[in-house]
Amino acid sequence: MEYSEKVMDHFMHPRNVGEIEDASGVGTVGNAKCGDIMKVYLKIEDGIIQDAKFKTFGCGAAVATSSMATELIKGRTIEEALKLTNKAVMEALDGLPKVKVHCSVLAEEALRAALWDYAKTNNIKIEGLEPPKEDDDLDHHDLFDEE
Amino acid sequence: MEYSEKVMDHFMHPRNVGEIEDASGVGTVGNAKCGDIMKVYLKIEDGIIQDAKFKTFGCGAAVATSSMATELIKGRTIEEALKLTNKAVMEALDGLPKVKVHCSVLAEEALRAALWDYAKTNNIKIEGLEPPKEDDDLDHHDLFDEE
Amino acid sequence: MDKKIYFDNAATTKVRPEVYQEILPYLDEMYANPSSVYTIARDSKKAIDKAREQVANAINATTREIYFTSGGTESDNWAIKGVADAYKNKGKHIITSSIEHHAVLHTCEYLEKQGFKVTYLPVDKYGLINLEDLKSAITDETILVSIMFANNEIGTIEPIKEIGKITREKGIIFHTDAVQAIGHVPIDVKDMNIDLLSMSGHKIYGPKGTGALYVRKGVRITQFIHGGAQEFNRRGGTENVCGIVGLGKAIELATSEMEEENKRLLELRQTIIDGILNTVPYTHLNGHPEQRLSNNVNITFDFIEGESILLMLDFKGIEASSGSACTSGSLDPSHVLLALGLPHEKAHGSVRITLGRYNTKEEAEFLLKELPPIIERLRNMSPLWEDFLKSNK
Amino acid sequence: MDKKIYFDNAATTKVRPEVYQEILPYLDEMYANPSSVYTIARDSKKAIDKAREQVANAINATTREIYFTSGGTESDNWAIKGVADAYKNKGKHIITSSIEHHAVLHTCEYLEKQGFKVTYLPVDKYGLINLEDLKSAITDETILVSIMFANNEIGTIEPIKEIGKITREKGIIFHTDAVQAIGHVPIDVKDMNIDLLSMSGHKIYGPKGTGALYVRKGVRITQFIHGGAQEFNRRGGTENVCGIVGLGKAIELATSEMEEENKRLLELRQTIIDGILNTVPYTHLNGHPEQRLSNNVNITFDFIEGESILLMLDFKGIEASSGSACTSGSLDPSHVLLALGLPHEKAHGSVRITLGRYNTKEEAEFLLKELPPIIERLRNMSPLWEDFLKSNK
Ligand SMILES: Cc1ncc(COP(=O)(O)O)c(C=O)c1O
Ligand SMILES: Cc1ncc(COP(=O)(O)O)c(C=O)c1O
Repeated sequence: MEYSEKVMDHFMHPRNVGEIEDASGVGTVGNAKCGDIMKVYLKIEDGIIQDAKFKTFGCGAAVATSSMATELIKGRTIEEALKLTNKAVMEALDGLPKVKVHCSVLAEEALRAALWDYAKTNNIKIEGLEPPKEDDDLDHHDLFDEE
Repeated sequence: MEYSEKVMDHFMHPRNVGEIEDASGVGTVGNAKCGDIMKVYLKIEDGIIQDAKFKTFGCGAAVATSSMATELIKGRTIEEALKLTNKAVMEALDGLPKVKVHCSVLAEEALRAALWDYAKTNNIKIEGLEPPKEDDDLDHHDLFDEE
Repeated sequence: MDKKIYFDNAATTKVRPEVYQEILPYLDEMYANPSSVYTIARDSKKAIDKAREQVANAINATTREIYFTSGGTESDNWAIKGVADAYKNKGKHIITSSIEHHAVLHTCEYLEKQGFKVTYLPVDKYGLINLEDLKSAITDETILVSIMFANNEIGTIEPIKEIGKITREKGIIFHTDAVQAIGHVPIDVKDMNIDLLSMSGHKIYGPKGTGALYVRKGVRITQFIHGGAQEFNRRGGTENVCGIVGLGKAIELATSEMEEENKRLLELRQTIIDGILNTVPYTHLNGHPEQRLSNNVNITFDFIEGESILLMLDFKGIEASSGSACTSGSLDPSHVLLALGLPHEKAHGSVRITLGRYNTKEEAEFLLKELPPIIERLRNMSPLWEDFLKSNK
Repeated sequence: MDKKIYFDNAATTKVRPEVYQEILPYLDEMYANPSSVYTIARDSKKAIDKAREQVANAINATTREIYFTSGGTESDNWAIKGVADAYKNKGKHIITSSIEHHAVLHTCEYLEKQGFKVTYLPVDKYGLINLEDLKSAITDETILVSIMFANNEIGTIEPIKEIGKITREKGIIFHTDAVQAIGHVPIDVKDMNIDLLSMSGHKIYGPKGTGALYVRKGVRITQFIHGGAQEFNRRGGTENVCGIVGLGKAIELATSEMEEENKRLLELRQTIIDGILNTVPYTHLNGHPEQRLSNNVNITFDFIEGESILLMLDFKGIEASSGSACTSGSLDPSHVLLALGLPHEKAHGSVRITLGRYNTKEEAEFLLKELPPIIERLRNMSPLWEDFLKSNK
């Protein structure tokens, strides 16, 4: 396992760990079978993400991507947040080992799940936002097993 | 390959190398396919082996067993010479590696072939002496290949 | 502590100085090919003969029954594939357990694709197979039983002698993967009725890439690596002389020092197990409490994930391993922990600490001091812990 | 000369100091298992990555195409059995040559027992296969051609690029055993259309028990040693880190110094060949006069047997090998020499002298001085020589 310094920094000193009591939206993705569960809390006001927090059960990369993803969307508009891809999270972390790419996907999905929750609660429609998948288990399996 | 000191001594300083011009009996055994050919010359007078010489194409053990076998029968009666077994030759050499046991068999056979030649030439019958096998090729093959 | 603390001795060990010293000449001046005829080649050959004797003595076998290989994995592959091929006309059924090392499991899965039938015996919550299960799994078609001597993750020691009794009575070949047991448990292949036994060098302070397979005289086995006449015509390839010498020395030392070293390790092991279970809540010992390797600690920390624990331990200079499969490419946690009945999240949250001859009491105490705050910190980050606390309110 | 003169570099070589130095840390402090997660394991992993790059560069492959093994023999076994299994639905015919190393020949013989059909191409008196023979041996059933790059006994270099052209055109997999060629002949797997290539460490001043297999991306191959996820999930077993590091360094040095070293060896080789043929009557060079390895001398001495020559050379401190099979258990002489058409007694009377980086001109001269009296002495002991002299009278 070889993590970049950035990943190790965000793992050892994760930003935005915690809960938001009166969150505008909360999203949980992943499952214990995969070994990664991410929960993202968002505080949204006037279409702007005022605050973001997370809790993560998972490996070093899972914690680091949660930390980086929440960091990247704080202060952004919903539209900007929607544009955040797992690739952008990875790049901001100076890359991830191949077997850990799925963690960045999970971070992206956790964010979208929280936004979906916000939209549902407030009965609004966010352009381009899909409902979170029920169980994305199969998506992430055997990414590594070539041929 | 691990030869005893005795074997190495008889290989590096073989006794009785050569021919006997007016030999009473000459025997050749082995073949090039096996990698060993032994030729034994005997000088027999009054039923006693007065002299023995050999020529050998073969490995270290082949030379050493030829040397030892000729040495052991010089001065002996025909009956005594007939009792010389390959085991006795091996023991006199402090043993042979397993894959070389066939060389001592060959030495015994060369001796008997020479005695047979002597008996035939002189039209006498030597009790307990069998005619030499025509081609003992198959006898010695794959001694090592267990199972 | 400035120094690293190595608590992963089941993964591999440091070559010990006695072995290192014995090896060096064979990496240097004593380089002759043991198959050659000239004088210096005899030294290489003698060195191999000596190592074969050391290995044979360690398990009460004869030298003619010991074959050197490139490691525990090759030994397992050869044993299982070799026996399967040699006896396939008698039957095509193999019995193994669900907690074997991948060297055994993946080999069995491969044989399934080749038309063999494999029964994977379940284990109880301690990781023990049930002898009645074994007996009733045996059919007329069964040719081989392969059950590991001791498990590499949870340290559970299987009832090898009892298995040997059953298989010998039924006339079935018995192979055991003893890679983790060698040097920790007394092994007597005759007394235990073991037909084949796999060993590895690098778990007992020998070099990596060395192993041996014991094959009882009389057991047929198809060759696995075809080539030259090395290893009694049974395993081709120029001998890894230096590795073989190291394996021989390592196994000799490991068995001769076993009793004393086990005492020391047992104490250390118990200090760590009790220390963790008593100070950190929601922790559980995996594997059998007594019938376990003297060097194995395996503990589940509820609500958190193993790799995270390892990384934080690593930051403190402590090196261990986990049942979380984050590194292996697959996302499934350890098949061993799952076989014990652990749910996925508990399997993901397990940490293995395996002790060795260089570990000290001070190191154990350092671990016990550093671990609790790490666990707390990770739990505070965990949504599962949050859920648990809320549901308990 | 007091010192031993080692003229058996095709059998094995001494680990060179640069390799030895590079290896040592991995036998000592850098012992971590490369699969582990903690910091120190990264050093082991990086060391393997570096070695993989060194090997890949040596033959113009990519790192993803290089798999480490326990030696040339395992590489040959894996290549041939692995391809045979992966493509058996396409066909069950394999083509090889009659002068391959036993690692290839015995593997093919094993596959014949498993229902494959194998064609063993003959060679001409120099040991070269005939390309027309190859073409006409190919059928719709042919899945694999395995022809060695250079022969270990007679040094003949086969027309690899031409073979690669034929097999690629026909869509047949091409494996070559390059154990003796590496470091002596430039190898470019892309340019030569090679699909699989076997290497070994201990023939190029690297450690014994190390090898590699190149498998071109896109070629299917069934796993041979099942187990952990090492080697891109293709070859289980804890990595022989020290061996792998040594192989990488050895192959890098061998290829970078090849041109210069070949010049030196060629001169030495020619001195010896000419020296023997010109001073000892009834001698013949075996193998191709030009298309041969720069380090190989193989000569038949009529009327006498090889082991005897070796023993007498050994007595003078000169170490060489022979085509006589006295040591191998079988009594048949070298299958390679027989395949050239040599009668048994000539095959038994051949001596192989293989040069290496530590051999000097002085050593060659010493050999040329010591050899003729040995030959004369043995001939005087030989009944074949006696017969020859008598028949010529
Ligand atoms: C129980 C068990 N079997 C087999 C192996 C494989 O041994 P090696 O790494 O020598 O191939 C290991 C260790 O990796 C093991 O713990
Ligand atoms: C041509 C050839 N192939 C294969 C091998 C086997 O290699 P190893 O000794 O590394 O198993 C050798 C040497 O023994 C060889 O010369």
